[in-house]
Amino acid sequence: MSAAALFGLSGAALVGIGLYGLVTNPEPLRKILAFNLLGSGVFLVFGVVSRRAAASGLGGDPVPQAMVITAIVVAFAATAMAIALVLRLLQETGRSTLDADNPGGAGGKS
Amino acid sequence: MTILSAFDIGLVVLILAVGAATIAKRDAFAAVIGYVVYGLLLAIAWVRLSAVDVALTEAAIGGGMTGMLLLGAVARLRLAKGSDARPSFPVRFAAAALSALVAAGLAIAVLSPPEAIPTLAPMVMENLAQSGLGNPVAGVLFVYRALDTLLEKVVLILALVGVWSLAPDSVWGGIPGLRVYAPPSSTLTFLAQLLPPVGIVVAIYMCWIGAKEPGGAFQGGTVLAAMWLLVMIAGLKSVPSISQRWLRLLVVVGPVIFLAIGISGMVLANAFLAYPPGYAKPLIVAVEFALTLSIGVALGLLAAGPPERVQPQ
Amino acid sequence: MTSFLVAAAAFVLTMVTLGLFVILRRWAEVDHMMVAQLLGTGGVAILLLLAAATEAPPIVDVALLLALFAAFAAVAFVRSASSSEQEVRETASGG
Amino acid sequence: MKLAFDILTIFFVSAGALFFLAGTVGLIRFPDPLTRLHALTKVDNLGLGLVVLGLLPQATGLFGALKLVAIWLLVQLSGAIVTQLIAGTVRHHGPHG
Repeated sequence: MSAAALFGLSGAALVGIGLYGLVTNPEPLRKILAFNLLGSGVFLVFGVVSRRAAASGLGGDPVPQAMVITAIVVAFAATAMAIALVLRLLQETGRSTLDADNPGGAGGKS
Repeated sequence: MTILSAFDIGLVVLILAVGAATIAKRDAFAAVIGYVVYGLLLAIAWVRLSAVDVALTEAAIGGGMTGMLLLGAVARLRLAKGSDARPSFPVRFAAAALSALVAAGLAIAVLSPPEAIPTLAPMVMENLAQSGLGNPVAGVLFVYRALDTLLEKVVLILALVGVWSLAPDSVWGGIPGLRVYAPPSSTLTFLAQLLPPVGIVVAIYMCWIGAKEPGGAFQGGTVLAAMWLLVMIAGLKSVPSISQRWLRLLVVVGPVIFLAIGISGMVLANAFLAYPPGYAKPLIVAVEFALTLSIGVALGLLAAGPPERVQPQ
Repeated sequence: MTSFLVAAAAFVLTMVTLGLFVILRRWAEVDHMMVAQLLGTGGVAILLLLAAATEAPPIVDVALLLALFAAFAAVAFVRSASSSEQEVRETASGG
Repeated sequence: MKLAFDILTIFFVSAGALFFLAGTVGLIRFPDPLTRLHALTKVDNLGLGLVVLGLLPQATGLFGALKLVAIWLLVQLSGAIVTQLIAGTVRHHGPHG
């Protein structure tokens, strides 16, 4: 198995791990963390696409690489936004969960 | 080559273990520390995939900046009582099955490459000579797909506006609630005096070298952002209020110059975001320097969070 | 020479793996913060060895950024540990 | 000449690897956070220094060699300060905090 395929498989596994964490973890912060993990797995798969298409004198296709760089920066911006939302939720309700059975959360700590 | 494969296998196992630990840890602080380790290790993986530009970005953003952002949130969310209730076993089992299925599907896709591997690399290399750049990734970012890069800067600004608009009305235009280091610490002050000069040199170096070797505006900008945050956390410089004119000017200066050159390309080179022949490299380097500043300020402000108070403390 | 340098990189990676395993299994937060140090030295050594082994000098720049951001991450860890205590006090007095 | 350089590299890189081993043993065996921090920081920094020393003969040109030394200096200085910071947290929280 080539090195590229190895990293591609680990990317696939990371997507799986991230998805599991995203679904099962109740806390929003941990969901954000899991989502970042999932995203980096997808990036790794992209890296393999780039590595496979190595052209003359290049280690890989630069187009997917440039896309991954863009994606990493955008993922950071999205993470910052998501965290600001969670902190605002905390400020408004005193809670940091998205429980449906306790809606509104009219003030105070739960 | 077998030792190198052994190295790769070891690296992959380590990355997967740390990634799984990030999900499995009960304590949020430990989980985020795991994520920082994961980001730094991933940089090594990108090096092994011959994607040094990506490795630089991952080390800077995945390891450093995201960690700073998440740890700031962990410190605040500690006092909030989260629900300890994990989903019931059937739910977790279904989630695990679903995740395994998705991972397996991706793995099959990875292991069965198409007959003819689609690649744009020859086209990039063909056009790279015209731009005068030596780094193909920079060529893609600023020549081949310049529109993507421009729009990404717009996304950064939109995200910043989004974060700011989550502030309550009473503190709009105020000072971001960046957590500063609580007790005054001479050790941290020393670090915040020592590291930024080094960081600024590294940022300029990254930006300059980006034209011919791996590096560029993203990596340089992230280093600048980190150094700025370090100085603010140590309390050497106060966090500026977001209504400051110079701050907003710095955030937009990069995209504006990029856009101006893009529009002038319509006149001088017959296409939006095209460069006049012979001037491509100096123009791209100018855009990169302006973008480095803007990215640095925008990332720093994103990590600092929404405004929380009007008066300086 | 190449295989010696790669072997050295693999050895340091093994040491970093052992170190991470030990650190992340402990309970104390202080131990957790040491991972930044571990990667700041071990990760940099691995990257420098790989740069020399694969004769790809740009990898040295990755080592440079890794060193810089390992220090930055350590500051983030320490700040988080320090500010959470103060935070609890503030909310307690604020109601 | 090439051979002499290669022998230097093998010697110093091996010595550096040995120090990484020693640092890890210290991390596993030492009883409390402060001593573990001590083992990790000092020994690993020395290991990195030896690895850099060993790689100098393989460096491409003077600039490449200077960059290696600069990275080691950066790790050395920031590592020393960061260790102080972490150790300060130990004192603040107590050894188990």
